[in-house]
Amino acid sequence: MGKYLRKKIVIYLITFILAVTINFFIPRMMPGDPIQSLLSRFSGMEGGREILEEQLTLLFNLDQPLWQQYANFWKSVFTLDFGISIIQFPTPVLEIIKRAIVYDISVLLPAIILSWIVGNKLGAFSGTDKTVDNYSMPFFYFLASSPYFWMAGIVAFFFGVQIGWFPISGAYGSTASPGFNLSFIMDFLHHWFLPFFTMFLVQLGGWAIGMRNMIMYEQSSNYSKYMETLGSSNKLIRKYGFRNGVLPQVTGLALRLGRIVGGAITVQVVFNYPGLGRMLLDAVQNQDYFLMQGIFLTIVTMVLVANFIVDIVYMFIDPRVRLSFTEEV
Amino acid sequence: MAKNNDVVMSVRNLSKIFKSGILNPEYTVAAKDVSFDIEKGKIISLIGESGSGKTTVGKLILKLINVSEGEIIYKGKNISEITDKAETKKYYRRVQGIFQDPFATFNPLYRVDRVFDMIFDSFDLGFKDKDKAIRDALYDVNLNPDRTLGKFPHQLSGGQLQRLLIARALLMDVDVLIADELISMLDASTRIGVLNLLVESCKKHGMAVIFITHDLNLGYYISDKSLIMYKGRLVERGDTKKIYENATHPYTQMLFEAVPEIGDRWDPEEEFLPEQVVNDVQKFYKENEGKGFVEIEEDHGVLFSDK
Amino acid sequence: MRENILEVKNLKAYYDILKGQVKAVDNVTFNLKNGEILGLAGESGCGKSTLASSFISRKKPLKYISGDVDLVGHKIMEMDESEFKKLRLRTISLIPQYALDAFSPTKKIKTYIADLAREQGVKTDKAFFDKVKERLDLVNLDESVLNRYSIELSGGMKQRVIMVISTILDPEFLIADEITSALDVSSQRFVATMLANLRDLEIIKSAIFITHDLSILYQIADRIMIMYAGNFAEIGPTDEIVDNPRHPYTRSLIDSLPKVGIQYKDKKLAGIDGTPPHLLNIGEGCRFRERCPYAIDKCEETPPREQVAEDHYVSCWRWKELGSDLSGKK
Amino acid sequence: MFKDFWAKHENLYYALSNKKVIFGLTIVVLVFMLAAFGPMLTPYEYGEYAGAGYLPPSSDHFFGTTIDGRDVFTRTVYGLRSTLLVGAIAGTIATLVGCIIGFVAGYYGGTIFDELLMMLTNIFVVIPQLALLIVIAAFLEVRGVVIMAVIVSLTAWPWTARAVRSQTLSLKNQEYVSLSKISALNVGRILREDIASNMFSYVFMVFIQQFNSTMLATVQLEFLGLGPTKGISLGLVMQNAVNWNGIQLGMWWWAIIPGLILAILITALYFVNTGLDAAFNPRLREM
Amino acid sequence: QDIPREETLVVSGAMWGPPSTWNVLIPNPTPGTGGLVYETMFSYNPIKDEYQPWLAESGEWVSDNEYVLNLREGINWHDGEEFNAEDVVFTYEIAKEGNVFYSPIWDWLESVKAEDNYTVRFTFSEPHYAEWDAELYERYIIPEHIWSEIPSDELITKTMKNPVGTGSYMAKEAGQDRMVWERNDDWWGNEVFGQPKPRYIVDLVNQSNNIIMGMLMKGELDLSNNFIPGIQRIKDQFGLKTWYNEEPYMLSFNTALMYMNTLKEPMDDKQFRRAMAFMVNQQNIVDRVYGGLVEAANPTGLFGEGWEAYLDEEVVENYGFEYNPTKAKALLDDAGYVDADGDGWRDMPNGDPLELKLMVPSGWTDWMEAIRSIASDAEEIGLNISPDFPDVSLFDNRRFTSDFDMMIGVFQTTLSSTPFDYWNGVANSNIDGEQINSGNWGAYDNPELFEKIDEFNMTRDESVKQELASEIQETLLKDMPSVPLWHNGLWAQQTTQYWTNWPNEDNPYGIPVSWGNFYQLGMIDTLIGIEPAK
Ligand SMILES: Nc1ncnc2c1ncn2[C@@H]1O[C@H](COP(=O)(O)OP(=O)(O)OP(=O)(O)O)[C@@H](O)[C@H]1O
Ligand SMILES: Nc1ncnc2c1ncn2[C@@H]1O[C@H](COP(=O)(O)OP(=O)(O)OP(=O)(O)O)[C@@H](O)[C@H]1O
Ligand SMILES: [Mg+2]
Ligand SMILES: [Mg+2]
Repeated sequence: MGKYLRKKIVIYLITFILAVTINFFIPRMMPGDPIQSLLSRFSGMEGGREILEEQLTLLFNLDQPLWQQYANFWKSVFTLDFGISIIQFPTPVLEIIKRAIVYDISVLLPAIILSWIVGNKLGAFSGTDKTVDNYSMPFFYFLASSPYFWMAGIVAFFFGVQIGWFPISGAYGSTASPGFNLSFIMDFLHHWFLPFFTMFLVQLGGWAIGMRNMIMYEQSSNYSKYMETLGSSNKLIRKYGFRNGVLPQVTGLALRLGRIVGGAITVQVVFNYPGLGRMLLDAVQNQDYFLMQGIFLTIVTMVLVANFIVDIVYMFIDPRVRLSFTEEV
Repeated sequence: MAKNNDVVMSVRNLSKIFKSGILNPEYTVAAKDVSFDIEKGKIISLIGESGSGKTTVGKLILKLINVSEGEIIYKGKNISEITDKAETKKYYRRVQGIFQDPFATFNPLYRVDRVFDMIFDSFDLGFKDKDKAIRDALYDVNLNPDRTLGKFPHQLSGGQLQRLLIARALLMDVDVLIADELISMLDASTRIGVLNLLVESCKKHGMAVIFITHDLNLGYYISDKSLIMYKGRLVERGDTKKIYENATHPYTQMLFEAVPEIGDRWDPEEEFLPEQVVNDVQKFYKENEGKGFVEIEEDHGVLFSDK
Repeated sequence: MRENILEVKNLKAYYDILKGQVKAVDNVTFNLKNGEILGLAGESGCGKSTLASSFISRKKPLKYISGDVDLVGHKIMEMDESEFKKLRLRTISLIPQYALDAFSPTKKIKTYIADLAREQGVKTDKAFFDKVKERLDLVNLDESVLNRYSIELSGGMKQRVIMVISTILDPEFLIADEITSALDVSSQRFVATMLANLRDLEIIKSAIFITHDLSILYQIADRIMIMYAGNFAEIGPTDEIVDNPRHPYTRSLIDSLPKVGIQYKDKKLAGIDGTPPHLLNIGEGCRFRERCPYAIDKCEETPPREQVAEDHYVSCWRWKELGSDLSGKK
Repeated sequence: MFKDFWAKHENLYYALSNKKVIFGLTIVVLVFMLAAFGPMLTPYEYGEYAGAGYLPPSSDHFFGTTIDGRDVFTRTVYGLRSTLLVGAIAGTIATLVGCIIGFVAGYYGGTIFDELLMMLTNIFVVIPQLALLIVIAAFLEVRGVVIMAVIVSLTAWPWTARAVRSQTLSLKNQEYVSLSKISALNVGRILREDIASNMFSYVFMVFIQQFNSTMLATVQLEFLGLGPTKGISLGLVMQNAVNWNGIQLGMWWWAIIPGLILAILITALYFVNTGLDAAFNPRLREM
Repeated sequence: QDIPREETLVVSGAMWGPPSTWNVLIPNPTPGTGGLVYETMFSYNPIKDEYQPWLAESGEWVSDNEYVLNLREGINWHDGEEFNAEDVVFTYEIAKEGNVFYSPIWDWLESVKAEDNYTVRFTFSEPHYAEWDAELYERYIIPEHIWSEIPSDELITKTMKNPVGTGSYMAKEAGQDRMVWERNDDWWGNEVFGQPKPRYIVDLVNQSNNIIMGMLMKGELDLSNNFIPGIQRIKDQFGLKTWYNEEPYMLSFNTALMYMNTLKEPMDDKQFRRAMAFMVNQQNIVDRVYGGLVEAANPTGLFGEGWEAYLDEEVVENYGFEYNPTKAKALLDDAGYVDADGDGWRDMPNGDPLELKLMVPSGWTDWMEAIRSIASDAEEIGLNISPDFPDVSLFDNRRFTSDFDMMIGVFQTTLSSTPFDYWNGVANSNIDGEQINSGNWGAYDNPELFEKIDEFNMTRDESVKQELASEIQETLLKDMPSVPLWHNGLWAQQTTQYWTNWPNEDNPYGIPVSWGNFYQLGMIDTLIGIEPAK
């Protein structure tokens, strides 16, 4: 058990180090001189240029040897000092991230968890009933085959424009003011629904397919056969199959988190939902390196933390991992 | 230990430890301090329960895994030192194996002829006519070449495949043949045929065979010498008859008690618990502390204590 | 009390596969007496497990073709699944060939047992678990295994736990399919003796013990049935079969078994030439004829099942002629 | 001879007699034909103004026209070509890299080498793919089809590596590998004949999956404006449709069809894969 | 608590990211900060080409180099402090140290003095009249009592949340995707101009025009200042309002120009450059790419009342251009750009192959379409020009370092009161450094012209100005350093569920555009002029 955790932690640490390193090289590997091009955004603003230049040199320490720069960069990572955003000058990157991350979490977390739960249930159902399977599988495949943004477009058009049940833009109504009151929460949920629903739908397909395969496998396993032989009901056998089939799905969850977060970016773009994904794209389009670095690092950290949590959960629900961890991560 | 000129291979204090993981390695002692000689033309059965390290010893001899400690001397040379291609080839020219599962020993994508093609590709076997040589060898193992050659593995039965492998070993005319659970996949009705064949050809060619099995009866039936393994240790070694008549190690004794035999019913009154052997062995070791491996009579050694 | 727990008449069960029919159980007739352990032997692939599963579940591709099976008065081939379900574990139970793999890896043994019993309408109260513990004790297992997961158990332990589970409701009829094959000799002996004990203690009424190892059957079976390539070959009291086999196959089989104390050097055993036929789309006739030293033209026709002596039946055209020839060789 | 062929390629036989495979393959072939021959069916260039804007599908414009009068069919088929191309290249690279790494790690299973490779793989598995791709894509001055494919495959291979590794591990311990070893076959031949060829069907399935996921990843990047800077692609067609209000203006033919084709293609490939899985995996093989 | 929708104006199109700073000393604070909170001395109505005194009551040149400003009395800052001349002086003094973006004014400004509480005297070392004209409605006056507290090195890094100004609105709330303004009911202008109608203004961050379109269709937005392709198709169906009822629907905002890099062959040849002007089918771009939402550019690039006052039709008549492939061909033939090797493409006069790239940033879809159209126009006359879509950063890099053949740009060509701004952009003399960031991307070098443009800046004599203007236009048309292509629109589309009486062609009392600097260019007037729909 300890070994399992240790191995995981090492992986996460190295991943994190790698991510930070990638981050370090982001502006340093840019074609042309990114710093000059940043500065040129402030043309006509002499003072701004100077101050910005100061900021940049501080962060990049371009006069120092590379390893020194790298060390300094690490320092800034630990002090969470990602510098100042260019597009939202002069807001510190950290501040921007703090503001945006709420929206990512509020959409991603429910979408991931619910799609996982519902997808697994549906998949299990489909895997144990051939007729249902024949009709539902193509549908799940289709969901899983849809690019997030395409699904977002369709969902927006259909539910937002044609039927008009949901607003298609933003995080809350234009006249709502944030606060802990029922009307705001309702309004927030109203806006939250379509981005959530899109992510939910696409992921649902994947989980359902996975679970369906898993449960079919479990149902053909010997213990299922044995239980049947001893007269257990299909319900119990399915329950057992589900319990075991869901384990690989938990690992799958951990492994796919990274992709889901990526999918969130395009969905946020389509629904104009103000999360990190949206910000990242803005940062990329506007060459805002500091913001880019900060967001990339945040996303990586989020994924790592989430993975770690899933791993720990996994350890608790699978006696095999808890007891004998020999191979594989 | 027999010291005579007929020794073709010597296994000396052989140990194998498996290690898994680099961050926090786990060690499995698969074989520990195993020594025995292989004499020309003799059949040695290597008997033990599952996981006792039998296959490991076989694989070590076949150089499929590396030795952790100890040595295997073949023709005066430690086989661990055989590293370059040509020498390895030379070694395999004389030392061969047949594996447990005949179906798994054939690559399903190729015709069964491949096992012959491979040895003819690799070695100079000294035959003028390859095809004839193969056909002769097949006749020797009671196979009709026309009904076996050119087939895919799944078109033949386990017995047939096993015979093909024996034919392969015969063609090569090896010194030492490792036969790992050769008959475990075969049925009662076919296995004895294969066994007989193996013994005959081994006698005829002067080939030494290590016959790995967990079936006491079969081991006894075919071998001149026996090695009993228990948890990676060689606990009893020697002439098969002597071991049978004078089983000393508690594990060996237990084996003889537990083996089912027609014409000899188990005593229903006797309480038989498999867990007991662990304690028995421990007790045995404790009682005989410090003795180690002792030759209790000529050509019959027993492990009295594991330290 | 009825004499026969199980009566099987002319049972045919085939596998329907893409390429045709695998006639894995073809025309098998026998009965199982109350209180008896019937050994079922035959080589791998001869249809032993198929015969067993035809009593238990006929799932695709296995297909019931014809024949009667009477299990304590139930015509089980005609029963529908929901009715049959009620018999399971109480009347008929199985220790499967795959016993070591019959656990759900994520359930504690305790939960597993409780879930399975509850499905049969049993209250899993303290009394129930007391019984479970008693049974565990019987197979020399500590009650702590209840709180363990299957991966924490050794092969022999698993085998024993499954034995306990399968017999927990005292089934009248138990099928033990190759329960010893995967075990070390020591565990083999224990498990086999245990089965006999269960019967002696009347926890189970009678059992079919399937194996390919005649020598184990010799230890515990009251009667032995030999199958060959899906066909019934011979059935009879254990000693009869061993000492006085009437089917050429039985004979050869027994002859080819080595015994401790017999070495190649001293006495060469005779094997049986050839291999068993493929059961796919196999035709009429005695299926052993290709390998049988006594085969005659008549053997192209399927031989009838004939009585040799009390409780001893054989399926061979030439059993009468060969009778003495075959026996007493030993 | 013919029978022999099927006997040897039993898997293929099962594969081709599987309904799912047939169904999926038919669609896949149709989509590929659309990409291959579609451009011949259209008199237009993909960048050309082919007629009035806002035209719904008709015999002149099979998939209608865009807001500014370009032929959606033409754009779709050309886009499909390039998307398929990226998918094929990226899928191939990802499969190849994954296979090689998985293969090597599996073959040297248990060694430090293996551990290191697996660590690398695990690292790539947890890194959020799209975020990394966005960052990388943003760096490149020019993005052509090949470069797109390379960067997409950069994050796609680890899955394959993992799977291939465990496959190799189990194959490597097959007894026929040992037999080849003691037959003194050289490593190359063992790898080729005993391991690689037995992995073929598996790798083929992996490739299909990679093809799918790299296409999806590419289309997402294209949608974000980080696609190839030249030419046309499905992602670009859809990005245009969304950016130019295709959805709001009710021009479903513009916004929906290209995505639909892609989704259908990928769905069909899933079908093929599930069918193949059933065919290759005796346990799932349906009689 | 929710704010009442009927009293709220919901706009979009100004903000491209979450509101992050309200510091007017940097050029791009949250839109509305300037105009709604901070106010200018004058406002300017570009439609009427009229100045309106705002914080100032009046202002005039009292001599060639002195401008005296009389401020309104009785104006208070939001915090109750009195607004007076010192604040104006402070606003300029703060720039003296050269650390804010309008610091360069001190190159020609000598001093700013408060004569009394409500009078300010500006003394110029070198009066730039044209620039000053713009300065009057561009400079936001900041309160001395607040800003003087801020250390000079923090002047532009402070976000100045909750800005204190004199204006009609105050910051209420900044969200991740919006900025909410609340009306200042004590605004001094209520009596002078009338009270703005919306109690709240919600400015939404929104970059996806497709979403905007959806929101407009559903009436969720009152005013969108986004470019929304296809809006004309659904305008009537959904009752949307635009400035014009017919094409081009929108007022013009700036001029998109095709710049040619004069440092490279053959763009250094004005004959070639002129040929380029005749080659482009602007109407095609207007119709196809923009669906008629924009207008083809005037050959001089000038538009709007303020600039057109100096437009010389005669010059246009003589030297202007229009789409004419024949003419273009002739020009090229004359200059020797003919197909020498017979591959179907024209070559350089010396026989070298002629291949050019025309670049716009990747992702700017309308522009991308536009240059594809241009490329095919070029193909028609046998010229090999291929479209090139580098990413924005690369585009910028190349633009600043003159590393391109041709490109499209709009820098400094936006609607203003004086055409000097336009000319100063397209023909800025600042082309010698390593980087050019003045707008003269093609590094067009014509000192004579530069001088004329400067003169135009520094004269108050209308007839001289007119004369200079004609000469400048003539030179630009003859030399064609850049080809005016089309005028991008002042994108504005309005719904009427909540607010009506939007200004339009027939009732041009204001401009309905919420972009950063448009509040004092007619947006405040719009806020005052619209009516709740009830
Ligand atoms: N590659 C390996 N890595 C780690 N442990 C191994 C490896 N191969 C074998 N072992 C361990 O070594 C021990 C001996 O294994 P071995 O295969 O030699 O037993 P065996 O006597 O041949 O058993 P069987 O009768 O089941 O074939 C076992 O505990 C096994 O788990
Ligand atoms: N699912 C199946 N589909 C097709 N044929 C099958 C199937 N299961 C078993 N068979 C075939 O039916 C025959 C009888 O199989 P069965 O499992 O009953 O043999 P067995 O006597 O139990 O053998 P073993 O001793 O190996 O368990 C064999 O020839 C086997 O190949
Ligand atoms: Mg072994
Ligand atoms: Mg069986």
